[in-house]
Amino acid sequence: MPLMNMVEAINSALRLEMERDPSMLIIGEDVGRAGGVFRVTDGLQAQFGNRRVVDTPLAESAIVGAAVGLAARGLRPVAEVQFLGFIYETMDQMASQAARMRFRTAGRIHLPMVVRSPYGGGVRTPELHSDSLEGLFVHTPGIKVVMPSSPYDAKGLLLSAIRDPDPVLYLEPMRLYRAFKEEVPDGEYTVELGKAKVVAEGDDLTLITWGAAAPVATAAAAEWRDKQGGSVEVIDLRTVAPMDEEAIVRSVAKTGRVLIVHEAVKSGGVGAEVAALVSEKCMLSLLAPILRVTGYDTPYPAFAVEEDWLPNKQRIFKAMQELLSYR
Amino acid sequence: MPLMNMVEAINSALRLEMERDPSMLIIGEDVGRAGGVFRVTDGLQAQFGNRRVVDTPLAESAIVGAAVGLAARGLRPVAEVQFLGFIYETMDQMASQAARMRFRTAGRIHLPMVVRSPYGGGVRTPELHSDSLEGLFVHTPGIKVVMPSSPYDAKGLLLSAIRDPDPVLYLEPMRLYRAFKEEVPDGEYTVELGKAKVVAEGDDLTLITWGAAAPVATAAAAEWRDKQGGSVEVIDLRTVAPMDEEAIVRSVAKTGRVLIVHEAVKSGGVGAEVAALVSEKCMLSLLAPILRVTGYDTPYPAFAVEEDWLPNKQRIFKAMQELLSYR
Amino acid sequence: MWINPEDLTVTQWQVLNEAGELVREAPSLGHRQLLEVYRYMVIARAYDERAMRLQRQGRIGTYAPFSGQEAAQIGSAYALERSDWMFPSYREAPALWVHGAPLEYSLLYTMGHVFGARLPEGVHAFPVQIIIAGQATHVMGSAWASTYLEDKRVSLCYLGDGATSQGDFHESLNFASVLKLPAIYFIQNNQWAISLPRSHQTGSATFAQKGLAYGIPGVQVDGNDVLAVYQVTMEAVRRAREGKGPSLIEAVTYRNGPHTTSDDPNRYRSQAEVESWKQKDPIVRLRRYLTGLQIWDDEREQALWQEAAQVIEQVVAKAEGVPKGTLAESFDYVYATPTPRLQEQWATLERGR
Amino acid sequence: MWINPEDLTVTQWQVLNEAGELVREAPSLGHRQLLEVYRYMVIARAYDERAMRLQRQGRIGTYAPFSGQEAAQIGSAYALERSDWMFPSYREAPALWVHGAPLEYSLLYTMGHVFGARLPEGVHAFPVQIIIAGQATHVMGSAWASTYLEDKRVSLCYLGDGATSQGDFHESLNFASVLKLPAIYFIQNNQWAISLPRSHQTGSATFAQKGLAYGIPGVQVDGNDVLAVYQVTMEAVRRAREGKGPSLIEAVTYRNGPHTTSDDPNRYRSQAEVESWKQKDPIVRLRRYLTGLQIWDDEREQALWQEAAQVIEQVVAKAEGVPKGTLAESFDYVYATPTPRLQEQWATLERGR
Ligand SMILES: Cc1ncc(C[n+]2csc(CCOP(=O)(O)OP(=O)(O)O)c2C)c(N)n1
Ligand SMILES: Cc1ncc(C[n+]2csc(CCOP(=O)(O)OP(=O)(O)O)c2C)c(N)n1
Ligand SMILES: [Mg+2]
Ligand SMILES: [Mg+2]
Repeated sequence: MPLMNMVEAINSALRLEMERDPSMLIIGEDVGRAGGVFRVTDGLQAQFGNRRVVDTPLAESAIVGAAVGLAARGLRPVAEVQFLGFIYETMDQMASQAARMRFRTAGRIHLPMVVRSPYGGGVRTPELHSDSLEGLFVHTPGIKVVMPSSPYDAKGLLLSAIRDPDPVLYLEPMRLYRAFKEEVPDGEYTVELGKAKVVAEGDDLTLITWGAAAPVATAAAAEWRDKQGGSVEVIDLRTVAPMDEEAIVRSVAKTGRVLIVHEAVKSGGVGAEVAALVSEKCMLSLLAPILRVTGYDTPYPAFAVEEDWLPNKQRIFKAMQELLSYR
Repeated sequence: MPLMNMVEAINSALRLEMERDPSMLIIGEDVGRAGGVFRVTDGLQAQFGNRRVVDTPLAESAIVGAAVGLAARGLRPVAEVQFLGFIYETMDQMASQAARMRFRTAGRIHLPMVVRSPYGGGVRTPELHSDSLEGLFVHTPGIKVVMPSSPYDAKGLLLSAIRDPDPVLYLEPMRLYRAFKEEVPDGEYTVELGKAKVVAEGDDLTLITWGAAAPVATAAAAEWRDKQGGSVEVIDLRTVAPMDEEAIVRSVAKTGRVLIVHEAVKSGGVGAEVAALVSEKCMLSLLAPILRVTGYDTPYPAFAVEEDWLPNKQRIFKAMQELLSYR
Repeated sequence: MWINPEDLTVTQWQVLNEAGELVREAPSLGHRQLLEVYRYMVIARAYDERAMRLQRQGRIGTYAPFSGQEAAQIGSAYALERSDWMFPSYREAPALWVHGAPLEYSLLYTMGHVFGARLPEGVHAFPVQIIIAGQATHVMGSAWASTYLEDKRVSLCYLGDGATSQGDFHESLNFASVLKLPAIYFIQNNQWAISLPRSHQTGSATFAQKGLAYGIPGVQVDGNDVLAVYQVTMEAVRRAREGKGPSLIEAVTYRNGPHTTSDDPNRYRSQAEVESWKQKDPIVRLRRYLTGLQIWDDEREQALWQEAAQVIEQVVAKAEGVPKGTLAESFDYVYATPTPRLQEQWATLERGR
Repeated sequence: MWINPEDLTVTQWQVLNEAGELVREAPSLGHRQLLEVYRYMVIARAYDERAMRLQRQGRIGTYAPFSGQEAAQIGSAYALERSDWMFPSYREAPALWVHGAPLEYSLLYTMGHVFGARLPEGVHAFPVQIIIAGQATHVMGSAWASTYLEDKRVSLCYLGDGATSQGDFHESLNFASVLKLPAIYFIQNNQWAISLPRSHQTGSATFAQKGLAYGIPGVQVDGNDVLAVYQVTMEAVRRAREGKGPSLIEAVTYRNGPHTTSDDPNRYRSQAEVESWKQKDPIVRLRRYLTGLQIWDDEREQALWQEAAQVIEQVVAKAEGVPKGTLAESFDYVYATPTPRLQEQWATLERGR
């Protein structure tokens, strides 16, 4: 099996599905000629032509609105929003339109569309290029939100997302685009939406994470095990809406201690929903407070200090310590 | 003291502050000549002229963007978004611009501006006129979110909001506009932002609520006490960002049981943040799971069935029952 | 050196004057078609009046009347094939009806039915759009789909004068022009956006000229002249089908009634203004023309209004006969397959929490 | 009956041709001013080149070069009073500098400093705007404030060709026209929005004509002709100060370099195109004019570039000398007073979680 980084894996998924499904098209700013600002769509316009890979004018609301119209007419648009910070521009089209069309029309119109967007910090970008905004959409019924953390998952989840009959927001952690390679099948395969992955099994503590934060959290857990010997179960949600509640509840029933690690700001983030879920469903198992290691409650800061803002090993260790020593 | 309903109380606050502060102006769709679709700004253009109460063209992003420019130049704009469902149109201006300007400029520019918006269900409106979207802004550092549930609070909180040096989203529950009157001073007074109100004291259970849901929850708690004799403490948050954590923690330490009641959809709502807070800070006091009675995880439904969707007494009773019988 | 907006002159296109006389050649509509159009207009008017009463009786919710705008809506909708796609706002019951959606569907919507925005299979239209100009990007996406599929269908959306101020209007016209899409932007300039008069909605002298910002042909038409409306829309349709790109039509018309049943227009406009527009009534005008053609008379007029009353009676009966749907049912339409959390909530709903 | 965009002709305004010869009367700038403008342009160019090197050395982050656009930026900024308000995008270091912000501030921004977007007190400008066209509504709000305060100040914003596609651009121009605000929308049409050429950005022949959609006077000017840019901006400023409302200026220019240091323009544009624009270089053009006026020669040219190198050296030293700030400090700028939760987080930050 070839080794791919995440950019290659996503590109492969897009290419395979474009080959398979003539109703799929890719639209967005700079996705064609330039192959995307991160080269994620590199080579696709050359292969499929500018009818199917379309560079649009600079207007995010129209990009998502166009996808609504295209999808309603039976096509499968995969739209790109260049950075997730710009998704605010599309909130009406995402939340009032895309998310509600099936509900509004009681099933008469549904929208098989994907909006892809790079997000997350740690790559020294200017303002509004590093924000994690999945929380807005977890509060938006009708949208699914997928956040892969590895090349293998990225490809399989994207193929599922494109084939899904409903709108999917597919978020790509920039920092992981080229961070590492892993074995990824050349051909097509899918990873089911809404299913978490147990990255590491353990008995003492459940660490719940996703997307950009997952490798950081997983590495911290591994190092902790090596150094301290405790056993931490790591769950990578992969899809934050819908959330794999069963996986969470099953693990917490076993460990009784919960640490949530995400990159978005803390207040009102998806971590809050995970904590709320656990505190509703796992009361009898809980042995310690539910802790969150997240971005702080400030806007994403200037990149000179971003590493201090992001969840890191040190902060995760402190929280694990606190949880495991809690009696 | 005169009796006022919420519309009168808000109108009174706007009028008093317009009289006091010549740098304040009111802008929005239909706020002038028509006095607002709910008559909240009735009579203000007649009193202050169309220089200070301005009917704008139909464009929410520009309304909020204008407020940013006006506030940066030392004025105090109070902008209206006609229904909260349309706030999605302003998300970029709210979240990327208004919320971040102080942070972006490290204090050089700050924005004393208010965005008012009616919200909430139960009044048989068309689609997108009934949504509760405070959750989006609790996840947006830099914005304060105020949600009064009574005429007295509405007036005092609005005066605080207008005088606050930072952007405030001020949400007005439509259903409560004319639901009841209470004594409200004619003159000015403020209710501090970020401070919850203990509506009823009690020892057995803490019911946390705000805005449109507060009267429903409060009435349910009162009826429960009368019928079942238990004692429920009801906390009306009044401001959901920043949240009065101290009031919550203090109460839960006493009762050990928590019920959260809000109108927004459940997943990822402000209730999740409250639950997360409690599960982090009150672990040792908790005697039962944390429950939420909220809107379901669907878009706000057609009004023929909205009463089934909204939190109601029956659902609140069931949850209280569950909590109080939990061992 | 400056492009001065004042140098631009735009003349309004008219075919029938207020007296119902031709001021230029009529579009090629046979008598049968003219009578069909008139029937649509009269029944629409009767529906609107009935709906206003239903609202006052509490049998429907907030209602947005369209009286005065029948020519604009019906003239334009009549220029479409049923296979074309229509994107209405919330005031287009007549247009949707002409396009194939039975009138009771519009009534269901105002009743707040769970299925109130589900148009029947085979009707190529989006449902009522509440967000002002939200449909403007959808019409563009749909037109894009037609280009992609090479299906020669046209996509037409209705917008109000107020809707032209929204960013989505702009973004969409720009896309449609760059991509040369078969989209038609039909603006009903009914002079008011709730309480905001057209003069405060934009600084441009016409809405038609906004096409110049995108390289899109625009036209201002007398929106109370159904023949003129039909004619310009047919041209836009032809251009779209021939692959020549989008068009912008401004139909100058008037909303006779309140913005919605919750609105009190006396707060912002004069009775004199309302009266002056009554002189331009689109139905009266077409009736005069038909009378002049000697294919219409008082007797037929009476009979038509009677028919209208019956039709509307049936529409109301049908709509009121539809079970309103349950919240539990609507759980099926959040996603193709309810999520586990929705399933759980559905169960608690059934159990009463 | 249709308003045909092809009937509109727009001619570009020029004062200096490529040879640096006057093609019409020059605006009233004395020699001292001409030399000052030239000095700004040369030092800006030197800054841009140096910044590109700093980026390659890893001393600053992503950088958006402006070489080629000096005339557009400096000519327009020079037409403002310091008390006027400026709203830049992310490519306007020269304009901000002319308006009073020391160059090192722009450098700090690209260094990702905590204080990188805090302009000094007394500089009437918004910071770098990352959201395309976000500043378009702010300039309108600021112009509105000037009308409200009757302070006769003008508010000018810079936008790219790509920015004109955004909804905020449209909404803002419409407001400014209706409210007759002293706002100037200055579009640098540098032919590209990252990889999208101007021909795919809009279907209109010029950006200047977009003013017709709002009833706003528009002009297309040779953006590499600093005299022409200054002249039209002065007219727009005058109009604004006289209470005559907003203006739209399209300056036709070119971005010589990549979009940013992360961009590879070879993927989307030809070297031939880049070369052809070098013939129109704004600095060369003004130098020729000054030489023709006999107020410039090779010796002065050399001395100026030497001065530029020194100035830039100091700018870099200053910027690199500023402590980068800490995350903890930035907690003070979320709200006027940190919330209890922020205070708590600040404490955990200090403790390392
Ligand atoms: C985004 C948005 N903003 C505001 C409203 C509230 N609203 C409903 S109709 C209306 C006026 C619309 O005017 P116009 O576009 O001229 O259409 P008309 O009602 O005249 O048909 C307003 C402001 C809305 N529905 N959506
Ligand atoms: C809302 C938004 N969408 C997309 C981007 C990404 N982006 C940054 S610059 C740019 C192109 C801008 O082109 P133009 O307006 O012509 O300005 P120029 O870069 O040529 O100065 C894009 C797409 C952004 N910053 N903001
Ligand atoms: Mg209107
Ligand atoms: Mg450009």
